[in-house]
Amino acid sequence: MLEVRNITKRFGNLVAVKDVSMSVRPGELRAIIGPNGAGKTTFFNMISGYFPPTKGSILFQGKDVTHVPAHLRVGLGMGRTFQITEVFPELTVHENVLTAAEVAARQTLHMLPNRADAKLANDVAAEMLALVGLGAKADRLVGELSHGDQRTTEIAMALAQLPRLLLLDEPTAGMGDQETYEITTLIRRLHKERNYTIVLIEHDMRVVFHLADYITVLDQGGLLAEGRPDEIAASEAVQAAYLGESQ
Amino acid sequence: MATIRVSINRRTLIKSGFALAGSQVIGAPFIVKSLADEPIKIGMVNPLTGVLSALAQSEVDGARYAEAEINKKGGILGRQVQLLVEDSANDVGTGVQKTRKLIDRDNVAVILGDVNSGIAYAMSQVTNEKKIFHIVPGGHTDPITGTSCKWNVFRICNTTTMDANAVTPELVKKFGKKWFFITPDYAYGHTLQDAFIKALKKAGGTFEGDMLPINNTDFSATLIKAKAYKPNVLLNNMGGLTQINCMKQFTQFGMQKEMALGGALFELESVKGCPPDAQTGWWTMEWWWNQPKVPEVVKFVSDFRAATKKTPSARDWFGYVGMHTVRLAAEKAKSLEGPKMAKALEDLELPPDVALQPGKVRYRAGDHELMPNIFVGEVHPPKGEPDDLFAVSALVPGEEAAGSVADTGCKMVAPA
Amino acid sequence: MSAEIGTGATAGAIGTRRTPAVPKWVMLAVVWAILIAVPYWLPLLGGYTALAGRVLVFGLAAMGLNLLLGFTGVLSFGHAAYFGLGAYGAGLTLRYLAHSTPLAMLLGTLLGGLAGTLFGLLIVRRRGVYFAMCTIAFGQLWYYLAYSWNDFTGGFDGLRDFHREPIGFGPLTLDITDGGNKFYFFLLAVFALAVGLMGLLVRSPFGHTLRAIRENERRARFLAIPVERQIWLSFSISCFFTALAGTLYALLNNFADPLALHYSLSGYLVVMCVMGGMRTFWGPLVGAAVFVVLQDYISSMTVNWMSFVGAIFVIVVLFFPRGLLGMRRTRKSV
Amino acid sequence: MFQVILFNVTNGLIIGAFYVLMALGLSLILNLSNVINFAHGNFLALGGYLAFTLSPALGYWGALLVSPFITALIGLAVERLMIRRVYNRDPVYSLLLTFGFAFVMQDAARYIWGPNGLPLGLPEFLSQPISPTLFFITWYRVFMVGVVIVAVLGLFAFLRYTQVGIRIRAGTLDLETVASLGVNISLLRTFNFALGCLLAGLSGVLAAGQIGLNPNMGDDLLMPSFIAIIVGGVGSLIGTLFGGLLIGVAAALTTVFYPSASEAVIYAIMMIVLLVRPRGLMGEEGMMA
Repeated sequence: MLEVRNITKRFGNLVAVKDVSMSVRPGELRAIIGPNGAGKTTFFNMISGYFPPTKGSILFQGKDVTHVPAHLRVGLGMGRTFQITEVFPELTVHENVLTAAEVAARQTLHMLPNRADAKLANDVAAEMLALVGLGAKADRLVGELSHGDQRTTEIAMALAQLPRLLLLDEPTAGMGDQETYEITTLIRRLHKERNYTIVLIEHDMRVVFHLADYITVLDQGGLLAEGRPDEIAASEAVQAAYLGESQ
Repeated sequence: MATIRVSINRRTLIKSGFALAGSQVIGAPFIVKSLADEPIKIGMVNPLTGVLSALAQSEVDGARYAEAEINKKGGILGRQVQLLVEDSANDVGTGVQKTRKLIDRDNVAVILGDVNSGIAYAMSQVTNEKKIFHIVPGGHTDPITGTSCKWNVFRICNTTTMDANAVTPELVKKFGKKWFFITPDYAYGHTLQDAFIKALKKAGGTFEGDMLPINNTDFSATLIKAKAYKPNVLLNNMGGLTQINCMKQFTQFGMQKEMALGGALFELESVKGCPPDAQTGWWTMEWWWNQPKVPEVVKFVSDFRAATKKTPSARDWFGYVGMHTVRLAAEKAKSLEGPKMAKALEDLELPPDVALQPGKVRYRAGDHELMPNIFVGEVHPPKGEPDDLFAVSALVPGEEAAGSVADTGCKMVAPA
Repeated sequence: MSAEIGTGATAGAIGTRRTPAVPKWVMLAVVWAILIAVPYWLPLLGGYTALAGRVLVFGLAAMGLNLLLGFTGVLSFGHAAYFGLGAYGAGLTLRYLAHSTPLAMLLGTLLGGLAGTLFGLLIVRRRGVYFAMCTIAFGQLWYYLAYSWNDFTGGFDGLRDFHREPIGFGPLTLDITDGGNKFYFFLLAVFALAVGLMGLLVRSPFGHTLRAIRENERRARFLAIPVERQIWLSFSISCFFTALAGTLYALLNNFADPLALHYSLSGYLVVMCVMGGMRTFWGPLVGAAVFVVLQDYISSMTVNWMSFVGAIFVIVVLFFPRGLLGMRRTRKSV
Repeated sequence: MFQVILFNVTNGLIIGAFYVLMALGLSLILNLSNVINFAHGNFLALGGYLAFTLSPALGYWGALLVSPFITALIGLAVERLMIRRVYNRDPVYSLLLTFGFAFVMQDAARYIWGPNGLPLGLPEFLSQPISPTLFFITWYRVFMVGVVIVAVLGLFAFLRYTQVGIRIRAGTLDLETVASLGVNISLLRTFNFALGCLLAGLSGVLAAGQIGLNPNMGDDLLMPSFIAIIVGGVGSLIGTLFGGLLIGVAAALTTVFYPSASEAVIYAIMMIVLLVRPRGLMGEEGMMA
């Protein structure tokens, strides 16, 4: 599904990511972890196409997307959410998701409302809202919702673009326990019931070990370890890296 | 500032402007009075803000003065007169809108205005459509009483052609036939320069010139050209503040040592805005206050000064004549209907206490242009009193300067 | 037709979760009824129909601008250029080409709209005040062009010697030349048609993408919305509507003058949007009505009307940033 | 002809120098506060009028020195009372605010000093041409250019060598970082606004000596300043400097061949610059986006 081959990213003299590879199979839920400054976000941004790697290549469904910019990757089937909540605050939840669905349905140039169009996008939006459990709040302004609901809206927006791969950037960032629990349950459901392929960055280890099939650990820009949750939990190198951070 | 004092005090019965708005809004439809009690409303639209505001304000002052004078003497047709002044802001759209407002809402009998010929012309389209008697006190371009003349439109100030024709012989005789023009690039400037060129060619002269943007502030580039051309006379056709700047730079560059300076109009308001060394050149005045040999003028000037604390300029006179013209036309026609007033005014001669100058002054029937004397002379720094800035050397009769009606291109069409 | 279309427009535009106390179709019926009945009630209040015509024209121009300003979140401070080009386009057509009002409106709208479309290409990457600055300066280019090109445009004095022509043939002719109620209804019909189109536009998927850009440009980009293209189209469409309003302005005055291109008019249009509520569909019309009527009254009261108009700007910005219609909505950070 | 062109180039530089002074003030405010100050032309007029009012008491030289500072003080008050409130809002508000305030200032000038043009008296020797051949260069123009040069050098030195100046420059590039270093951004912006008004006031006194005073005098100078900034490149004060000189010369040269287009030509230059080099002649990539 997603194949990252030996990518490196330099910012001037600083090497943020060096020579990291990763392979994600369809239906897999992959978590990327690592101490602060490990290069997770840079790595993630290259996958989503925010900027291209200095060296190496990225393949998505067998196609080289290394230099495809982010907004075109969406069209290829990569949906993403952001570390900082990115929604359209003065639109309703429904309008947020609907807009995403319309863009995915390539209706951005449709300048007159059209029943067929509207039905197509509306159905997708309604489905996704129901899926994430925001159906009851569909007509509220997103800006008025709780942080957790805003993050959930974001996921619904990503889903409305009908992605094959879902990239989640710290989905539980800034959340309380209850919200974290809810969003974790949602991601698990998307993964198990809907069979989405998901790649996420996450700080909260409870979430990571609860969700992930497979974990990639980065440290100081390089690949430190890769394996199933139990393998990672047992890895001394990983423990050392995290301990180093806490000193 | 005089502006506010006059316009508010006269119009408002209530102190607050907003309260007035309220009273007009609510009062207008419900209070029904007998017609005789209702004042005759005369609407004036003039650019009270913007670059022409000084000239516009003088016209308002003159009209206000006449309004008081007329009311003291019993009004028009036994009814009091009320002058409503609206600001056109030197914008055509606003001018047209205000004209419609005065006609549709305030039911004015007559419209006066505008200093800006472009706005005056646009207003005349409205007044003509509504068959309202319209006097243009101070918009100079020829077409208003020439190719675009209308049965309901009369004009007090001279055409640009008249002014040019009046001063040209004097300039040619005194200084020579090689001229350089500095002309603003809009209708007033164009018609003025064309008129000069026509008159100059008749005298066998040669010329060159620059058309400059109307709000031009720096004249050095053009003055460089002018100096290279070495003309006998440099004609400053600019208007208002722009003319003042041009005069200043002209004298700063010491050009007056090499050539004479002159032009058609250098109005009292503008002369006063110049420093003393720029108060110079040969010009026309369309009316001049210092006419010691005409008793009516002496009386008018002293009364006017007593009432307004200023010396009347040609613009004050325009406004003054405008109001009295309404009175004369209405009383002769015994009516306030546009067509009848227009008919009555044709070839009507102004009485001496309105004409305020020697000789006969009448509205010519063929083109509806007033035919006053044109005062040609030299502008100089104040002598004796601050407003003594102009020495009259010749009085050119308007009819002589205007040429025949056929020359103006006016084909008057009677009201349908 | 318009009432029907407008309903959705309001719903889509405001996007509020509140159910209004009055059903939307009732509101719209009231709005249109008020507009249609203007010639009957306005004189009773001491107004005059020409004033209402002016409100409609500026209202349409401001609503056109608001597609960009309020619905896309892009600040143009130079829309007078397209308004004025519309006016000149119509005037020039009537004067030099053909005595046909519809043709004049068509060509005027095209002139303004296409100028905006081309210029839009140059500046879609600019944002905020820089975008605004480019639009102002570009607008002034046209102002000076109209002002300098005496022979063609009439220069400072404006373009004259044209007037609106009756529309239609034979028995179906609508004579709008006298400027009375018939002309007002003609203006209203054009206004209704244009506003209907705008209503459809803001409800369309395209309209949704514009609001997404306004709300969060970065996010919109990551949704794969082609932000630059959408802003360009929005700018262009907005210019077409404003140019259409400009053609009506020329017909209203039988005149076109350079001040219709001047940036101060752009400022008036922006303040109309903000005063009425730029996040609402009808706000600009309300703003135009308030602004035109206030300016009309104040400038009759005092020559110091500029101070009052300026003070209105300042007061709106400091105290009513959401505008008259926007105040009904939740107060949040602006 | 050659001489005429040469004269006009010189002349254009003189006019351009004047645009520069005005545009630099505008540019300072734009760069640091992200506000287009529409009232800048009115601050210019204010400076001129203050000089007119003060010169009977202080003489020309006293007025020349004092009125820019009074203008700056008034600017400071305006910034504290009004403009400061809109910094963190959508730019539409700051534009409307200064636009509306420009109306109020213009009207106030008309109310206080009257609608007629007023002359500002100059010391006698300044009004003379420097020589009969260079008659179009009066001593006043030389003096004006001198003052502009001193002011511009002073400004650049100030921005380079003083702590406040360095902070202003840093704030232009990255306001957040400057704020995080503990600099009081609000005060910095106020000071910067006042500095811009100081330059406007100085331009006003100089302009008053050249073209006289009237309530609308700032309007005609505002747009060329905008163009100078766009042409020179937003964010670059040096660019503004060259932009101003460039359009001054272009306008003067146009006057030789087609005078009535002398205003339109500077807009044409702007269009060309936007087409060919959108960031302006010396603008940095990204500044305008």
